[in-house]
Amino acid sequence: MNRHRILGLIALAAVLVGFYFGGQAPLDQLQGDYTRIMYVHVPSAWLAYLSFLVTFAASILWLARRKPVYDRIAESSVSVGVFFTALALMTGMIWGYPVWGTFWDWGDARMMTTALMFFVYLGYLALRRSIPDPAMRATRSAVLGIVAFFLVPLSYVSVIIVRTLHQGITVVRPDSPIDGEILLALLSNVGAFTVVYLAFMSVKTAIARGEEQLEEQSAAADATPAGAAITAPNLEKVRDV
Amino acid sequence: MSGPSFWGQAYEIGLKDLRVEGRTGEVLNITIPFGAVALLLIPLAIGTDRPLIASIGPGMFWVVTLLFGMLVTFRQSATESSANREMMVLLGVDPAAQFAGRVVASVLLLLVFEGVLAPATIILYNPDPVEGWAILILVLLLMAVGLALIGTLASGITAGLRSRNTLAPLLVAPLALPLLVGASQTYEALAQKSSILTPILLLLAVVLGLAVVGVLTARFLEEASR
Amino acid sequence: MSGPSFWGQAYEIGLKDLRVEGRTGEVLNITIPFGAVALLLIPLAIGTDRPLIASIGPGMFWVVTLLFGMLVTFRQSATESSANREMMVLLGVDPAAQFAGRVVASVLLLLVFEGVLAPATIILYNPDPVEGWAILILVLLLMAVGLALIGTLASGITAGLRSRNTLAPLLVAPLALPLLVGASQTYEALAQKSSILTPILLLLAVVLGLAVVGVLTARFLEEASR
Amino acid sequence: MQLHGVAVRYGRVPVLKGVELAVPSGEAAGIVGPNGSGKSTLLRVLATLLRPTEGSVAVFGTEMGEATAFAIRRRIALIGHQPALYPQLTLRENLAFVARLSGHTDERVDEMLDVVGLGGAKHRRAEQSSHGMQRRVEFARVILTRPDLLLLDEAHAGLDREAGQLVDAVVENVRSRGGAAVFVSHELDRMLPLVQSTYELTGGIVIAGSSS
Amino acid sequence: MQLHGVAVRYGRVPVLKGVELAVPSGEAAGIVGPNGSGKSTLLRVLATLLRPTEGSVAVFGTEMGEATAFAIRRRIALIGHQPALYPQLTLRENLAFVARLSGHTDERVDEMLDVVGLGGAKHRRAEQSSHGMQRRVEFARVILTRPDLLLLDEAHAGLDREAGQLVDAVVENVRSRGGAAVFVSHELDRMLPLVQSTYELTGGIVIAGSSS
Ligand code: HEM
Ligand SMILES: Nc1ncnc2c1ncn2[C@@H]1O[C@H](COP(=O)(O)OP(=O)(O)OP(=O)(O)O)[C@@H](O)[C@H]1O
Ligand SMILES: Nc1ncnc2c1ncn2[C@@H]1O[C@H](COP(=O)(O)OP(=O)(O)OP(=O)(O)O)[C@@H](O)[C@H]1O
Ligand SMILES: [Mg+2]
Ligand SMILES: [Mg+2]
Repeated sequence: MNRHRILGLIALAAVLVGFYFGGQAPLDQLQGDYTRIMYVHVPSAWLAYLSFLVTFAASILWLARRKPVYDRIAESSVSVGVFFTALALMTGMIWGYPVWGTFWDWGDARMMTTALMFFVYLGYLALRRSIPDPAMRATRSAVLGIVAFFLVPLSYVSVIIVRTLHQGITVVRPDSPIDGEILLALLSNVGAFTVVYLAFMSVKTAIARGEEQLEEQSAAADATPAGAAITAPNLEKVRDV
Repeated sequence: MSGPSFWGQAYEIGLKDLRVEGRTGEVLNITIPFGAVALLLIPLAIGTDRPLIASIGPGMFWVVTLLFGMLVTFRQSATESSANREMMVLLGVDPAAQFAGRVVASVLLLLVFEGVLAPATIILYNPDPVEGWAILILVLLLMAVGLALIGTLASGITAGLRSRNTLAPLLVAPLALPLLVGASQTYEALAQKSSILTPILLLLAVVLGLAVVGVLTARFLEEASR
Repeated sequence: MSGPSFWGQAYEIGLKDLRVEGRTGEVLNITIPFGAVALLLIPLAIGTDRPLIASIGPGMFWVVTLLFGMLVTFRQSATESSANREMMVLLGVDPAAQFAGRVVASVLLLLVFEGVLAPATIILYNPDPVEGWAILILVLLLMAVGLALIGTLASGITAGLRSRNTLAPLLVAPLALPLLVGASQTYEALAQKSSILTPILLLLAVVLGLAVVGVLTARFLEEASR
Repeated sequence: MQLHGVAVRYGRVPVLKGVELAVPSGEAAGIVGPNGSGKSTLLRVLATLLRPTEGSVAVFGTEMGEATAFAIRRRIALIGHQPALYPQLTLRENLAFVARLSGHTDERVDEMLDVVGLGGAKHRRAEQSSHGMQRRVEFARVILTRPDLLLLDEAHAGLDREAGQLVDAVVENVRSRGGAAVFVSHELDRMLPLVQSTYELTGGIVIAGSSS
Repeated sequence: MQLHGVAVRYGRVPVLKGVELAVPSGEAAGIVGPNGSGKSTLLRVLATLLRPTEGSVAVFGTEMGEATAFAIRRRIALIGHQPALYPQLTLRENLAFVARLSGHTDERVDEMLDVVGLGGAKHRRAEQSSHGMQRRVEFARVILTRPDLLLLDEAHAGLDREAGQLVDAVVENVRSRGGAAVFVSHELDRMLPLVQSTYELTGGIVIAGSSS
């Protein structure tokens, strides 16, 4: 069994454990079963943050060291981060409908910043697609990976800057009001999602490396240089036409 | 023959940008009227409800400044052909100085842009008056600097790509979100006479952060532009 | 060797435009997300008032379609260098056929653009529902055709000028005003269940008028573009 | 093809003044002159792309005016300083576009690309092709469309030694079909063997015309 | 100036392969080869503008790497297929921009424009100047900045007969200062008298090198 499959199985197991704790945790009186969405919503938001943090760090490392592995990590982490962001957005919207009576609220800074974070990193992927040269692609997207990152802390503190519907920062607070069992359920899901992240990353980076190697090989195999395709003109033909 | 200092280089670059702008007159003669037209169109599309229009006035001003201000900051990258960029590399121009020169030129143009559109908004939308002109001017300034920084960075990231014209705005709009939030929150706070500290600090932090990132990454972007 | 007919020429031009678009993917991959971002930003700048946002939703959709739809129609003129334009003249391509081909290509792209942004607006702004989907779709179609006509005309008028990128939007916005009015009036009328005849006729008249003007003036514009 | 008393001004700056020029069918004329003397401008006048401020232009025996220009243009081809290509399209797509608009088949396109030696590189985009490759496509276009009036602005530039002979062959071909060619070049030793008459342009005035 | 085993790929397509090239100080080398063989690409590698996929480049005795490129670039000049000018600025403004960035005075600018014969036209915008006038400004830039490594891509193209001699003069000047020049051209009879060695490039490979 290869490394990816093992990691995948561990991730699956961790998610099942997380769901078990999530199912066990006590419910909020007001929201009932809807509370359980939290165990997907909050970990995926946090993992999205983590993904983009990893991209941020890997981008700096690429600029400093120029090792292709950093570029692969940066790219893969964005792909995974975009997935988690989408998950956080979707679960948030599903949660919001019964709780606030709307899928989406304007002016809610948390939703806005999260949505825009999503768009910027989609832009990151679009940028990568539009640059064919590997070194150029890596460097430019590294700069974007650094610049875009400032939306992440902004998304986190946005609830402080603009007070609206979304829950304030509750978990990470010295006087955290969270019930022990809920905290356990939350943290076990965060742990499970982290393993999922690692599993995705190992597959994504392996794919990226494989693609690079394939590129190298086919470049080596493609022995005829560009210039060889151009031949002398056929002057006789010109006179004939 | 060692050439001018960092700021000397930045000055030459900025001056050149402004001179090209002077020849084409894009910002002054064209982007400004266009921004004004957009401000005019919005109430038409929404309807004639006077208080509604007054209440969305400031917000629309920020959105229009952001969307059309972007055009102002991109204008520069359009004037640089790849041959010109390569020439600057071989002249040994410090990429950070290039960045600085461009940003300063853009800031000046954006201030003119804002200086025309702000009164236009007041006339067209007739928003509820607020106290604190000095602070509003500070916000306008921070917005101009922030937009110039983001626009110049985005131009650098997308320089020379075929999809530049549309990819760059896509990157700028979300990145400019903190500016938009900071500016509109400051205005709200002024209107409600509550504390303006948080949004102003947000604006300042964003502007400073972008400036540092821009200067530090300029070299890499230049290298990757070929 | 006399070459293809009017519609044959138009077909080749339109196909070429769509193929260039396919290579760069500007509209589909980039302008659409940008339009979505603009739709997202506006409410944030305005504030949190839910009914207010629902009430401006349709208006914002038209404004965003207009402003970013323009980018779609201009994209094409950016791909034509002056050497290319001269070559087409010497190939004896009918300027009216060129115009028609461009417009058709733009309409197709604009319909995709609207097809994505309209549902996005409904999700994001949650406007009050109205009856009459068929009519709304007709309005979207007329809007696309009208915008494509105006944008192509404006590109023609400003072709090859250095200030094209900013001058063209300036021309389009006021020309598109009747479209904007027609579209938003139709929507209002649907919402209030009053007669939609006048605004629809307005839209139809504008589109037809523009088409005739475009075809008739194409030759003069081409001649003046050199 | 005949020019009579042609003058061109850009704004207030006169570029050409009282230019007289005549090229009979089946002949090629060369234009020489220092940089900035108005050679490219003159070619654009001949191509009906620029209307002279004064004077008259007659091509294929018809005086150029509003209406006549349209009918005649198809028979004129110009190769200028800048290649007329869409950077995003491949070389083949670029030529096929021209071909369809002038009523030729795609087979002819492939044939022409082989003729100019680009058969193996035709699926590269124009932006990924070298300067000389782009210039060769221009020649493929001219061979394909078989113009009766061929205008060449420094046609040899950018072409390698072998491809340079394309110029000779193309001019030859146009002349043999009874067409005319006008040729601007600074490379006299390559141009002179191809032309029957030369005009020297200095500061917008033809100062010498000679036929050989 | 030395290249060793240089290979360049654009994406997957190899353009240069195992190129070896050495130009001693005070000499000029010529590169010839058919269209699309990679000559312009090679010049961009020499100019440090393109990093080779493989192999090493040493200019002025220093191996090119991240950090060293910066120090060396000022001493390199490249004249490529496209002129490096801002179309909206006048010819004089264009040159003055370069001059100030490299620490020269405006008097030198006027002097250089006179040298290349544009003294009377220096207040025209680049977009209103002919092809050859734009190319001349490129030469004014090179004369002004006095590079130690001069890279010329079809330098004669577009220049009239008299201005063509600028090329000879500039190459001479660089060599006399102990610099080196690399010269790409299809016009052998104008290039060969100027160079001490020639390399023939075909399909990205140097197939022949000779010194005379
Ligand atoms: C589309 C709508 C939503 C988006 C984009 C969104 C986004 C986010 C993000 C990015 C976080 C992580 C930041 C943090 O931990 O503080 C978060 C946390 C959280 N969200 Fe949401 N959310 C949405 C809707 C909701 C709804 C409807 C609820 C419940 C009523 C909710 C409850 C929470 C809670 C309780 C946290 C954890 C807060 C903490 O402890 O810090 N969210 N959300
Ligand atoms: N971005 C690119 N992607 C793929 N191939 C490219 C790219 N740019 C250039 N090429 C190929 O590289 C080869 C070398 O190009 P280069 O411009 O160096 O040729 P050259 O020798 O200067 O030719 P010319 O004499 O025509 O100027 C060409 O065959 C070209 O098709
Ligand atoms: N738009 C314009 N406005 C003003 N003057 C112009 C404009 N375009 C060209 N000129 C001037 O017209 C003159 C002739 O230009 P043209 O391009 O015809 O020269 P040319 O003989 O082809 O030169 P070259 O050998 O350099 O190609 C030049 O002196 C140029 O400065
Ligand atoms: Mg010329
Ligand atoms: Mg070349």
